[in-house]
Amino acid sequence: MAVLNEWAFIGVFFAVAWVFPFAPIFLARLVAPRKPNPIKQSTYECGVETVGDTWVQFKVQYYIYGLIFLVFDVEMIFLFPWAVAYRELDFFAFAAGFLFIFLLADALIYAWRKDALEWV
Amino acid sequence: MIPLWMYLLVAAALFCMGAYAVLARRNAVAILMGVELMLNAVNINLVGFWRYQQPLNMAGQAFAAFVFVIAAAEAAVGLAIIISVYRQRKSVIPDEADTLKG
Amino acid sequence: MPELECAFPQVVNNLAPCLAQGGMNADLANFISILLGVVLIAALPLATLLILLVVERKVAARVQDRIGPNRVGPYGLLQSIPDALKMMTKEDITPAGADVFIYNLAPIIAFASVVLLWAVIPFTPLHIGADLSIGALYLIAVASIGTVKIMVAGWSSNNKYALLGAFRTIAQLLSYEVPLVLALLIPVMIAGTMSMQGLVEAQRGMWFFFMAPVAAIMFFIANQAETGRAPFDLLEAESEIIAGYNIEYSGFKWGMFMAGEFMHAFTASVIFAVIFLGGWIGPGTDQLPILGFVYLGAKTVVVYIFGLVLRSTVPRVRIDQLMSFNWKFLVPLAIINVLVTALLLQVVNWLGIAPQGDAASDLIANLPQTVVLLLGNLGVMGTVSTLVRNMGRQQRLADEAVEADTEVEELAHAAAH
Amino acid sequence: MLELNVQTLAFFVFALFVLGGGLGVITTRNLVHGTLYLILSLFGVAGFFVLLSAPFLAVVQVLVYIGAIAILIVFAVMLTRSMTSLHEVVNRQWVLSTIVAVLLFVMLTVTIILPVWGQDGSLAGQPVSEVVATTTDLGKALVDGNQYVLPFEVASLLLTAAMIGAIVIARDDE
Repeated sequence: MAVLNEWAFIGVFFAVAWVFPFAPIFLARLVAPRKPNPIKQSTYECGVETVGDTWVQFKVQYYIYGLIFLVFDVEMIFLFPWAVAYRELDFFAFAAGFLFIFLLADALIYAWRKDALEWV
Repeated sequence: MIPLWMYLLVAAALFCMGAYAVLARRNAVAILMGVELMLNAVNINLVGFWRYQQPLNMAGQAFAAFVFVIAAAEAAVGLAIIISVYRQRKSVIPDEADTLKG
Repeated sequence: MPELECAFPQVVNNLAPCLAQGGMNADLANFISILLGVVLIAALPLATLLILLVVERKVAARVQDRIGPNRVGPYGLLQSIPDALKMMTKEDITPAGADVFIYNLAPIIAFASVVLLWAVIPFTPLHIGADLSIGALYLIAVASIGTVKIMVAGWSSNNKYALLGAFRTIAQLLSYEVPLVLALLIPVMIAGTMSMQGLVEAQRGMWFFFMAPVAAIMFFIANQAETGRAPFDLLEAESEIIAGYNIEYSGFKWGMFMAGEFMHAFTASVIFAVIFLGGWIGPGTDQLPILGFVYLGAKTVVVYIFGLVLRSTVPRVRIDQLMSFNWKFLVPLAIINVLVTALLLQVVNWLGIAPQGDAASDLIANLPQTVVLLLGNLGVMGTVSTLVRNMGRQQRLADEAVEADTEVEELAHAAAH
Repeated sequence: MLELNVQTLAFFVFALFVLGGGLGVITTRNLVHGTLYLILSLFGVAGFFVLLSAPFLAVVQVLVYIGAIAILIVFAVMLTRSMTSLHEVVNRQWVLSTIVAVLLFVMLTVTIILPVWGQDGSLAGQPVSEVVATTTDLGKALVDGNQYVLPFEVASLLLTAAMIGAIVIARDDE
């Protein structure tokens, strides 16, 4: 129960945290002037009318970075429990962890070789 | 505590939503989101059964961790395929990607 | 149930039982004590924010040989108040074509995601919001919510610059999260726990900064990048993407992004101080826990000022350099560092020099394993710097050769005419 | 019957997140909104994990799904511009799909409810013990030669294969 109490704290924190930024924005809404007009509301582009769709097509490189990040992020699921238990483990655990990290480093080396890490 | 069957019920509903998205949505990205929902429903079940039946055996948590890996790999490759197909055919609708030749 | 002493100093630590003793419903008492704790802890970063805004500008001004804000209050210390008032009275513009709900949601996420980090920061042996068993990962998880705010802000503004800026920012944040997490792995490995209080306790004998300097430096660099500081402030590269993802925001909504950013930089310093500089550890904290605040504060200020000076002295890097530095230097180094530390810990185990039980909080008992780890880290640093130097020299020689070639060609060209 | 306490309340809030987010995912036209609904739903699942005493998985859920997979989905949505190019939400077989999904749900509900039908609802499916394995135990199990060390390595291999495959597929080779 004590553990869940800690999480109750986090839960209340999640519920309360958004009040802190919301309150000043709400206050500002009451105080600040609001005189919208089409020119003011137009999309900001250094004084020029914006041309075409905002959602222009993006480079695939963004996706590749996201992808490599995802793989390393998922790796954390296994590496953190491994690290927490590490001091109680023997050399076999080191070997297992080494192989695990080595296989993933392989993927990074592959991406490097294929120039997938370059910002183009 | 909340009885186990309530977790299972929510998981079942989530699974069916995912299944519906996979079967009925037209956009490939939406289909992939459906798959993610289904995998999450599976994870709720795994962790639920682990907590209520075998809390000292690591099987439930370990399997849930492996499901994360599957979900990540599936999202990575699935989205890569969608991007690639879009480049070739300018479409993200699976029904229209009906030739095997690239 | 034993009688509790519910006079002033004790009641702070035992609010719930004290209220229950006064005849209140236990659940309600619990809830009130939690709510009070939440408000207190969330108010802490807000209070520091008012000081930060002045300190930031003062330090930057001093570095650049200016005076900085000096009109409001003594030495301009109250500058934040008119700033806030000004922002409050600014007109709040929502651009046409924006996704209004999401557009308004983004600044709230931006600010809240930083405040949430404070829930697991241990201030003293007794004062911590929630000592979660996975506290260190909680920090990373909440920080990763931060990428959502950028995506949401960039997308909902309906502006090409905002979207482009958001994409670049997300690419940067995602990239630098990898070395950040890999660096965090090492204190977790040494301490054998992810609880923040546990991580601090494990440093009683020796700070992790000395056991794992490579990880500490990497953590600091990655944190600078995560908070968009120092050489990594591409998030708001005015000259390239005119302030990036929050370009369409104005008034207090924009203020929330900026406040979140300032607060995040400070919070990152606190986290660094907690994880690598021993947090509240210092003489006398066992007798007088409240001293922990002072120690933690002092350590944080050192880290923070260092970051500020760095920020106002180094020029901004290019985005391709930023990405190359991360993926081709930091991440491989982080992976090697994890493996080396793992191996060294096995060596420590094998030699049997890891301090046991009470000795863990003793400086002398910790020295042998610290020496082993430190030597390993220095070895890694030495090897890496030699490698980098050699590669740099080769690169330079190659460049010079190319330059010489072109010069010869130009001369030949000129002679031909 | 169910006693009304903080935990029950939290369960219903998270269930609302999970199901509301799921509904959003399957109905919304705009895929960026869809991703936000997905985030809401997955956040609810993380809350479930906390209630089920698996805080490590809860945090990992936020880290992996909200921090990485959702971002990846948004990248893909932007790269394919699919949130603006679609007019129909569902395909031709949506009627059939609805029937299948509803039937599946009814079937699953019956299977879940039947064993506890007629019993005292508050007792059905209570945990067998209050002691729960920790993250340390998970770490030990993952590198234990008799337990999960093989899946542990295979997971790494799978991730490597997925990354290489995805890079090959997604990259512009022209």
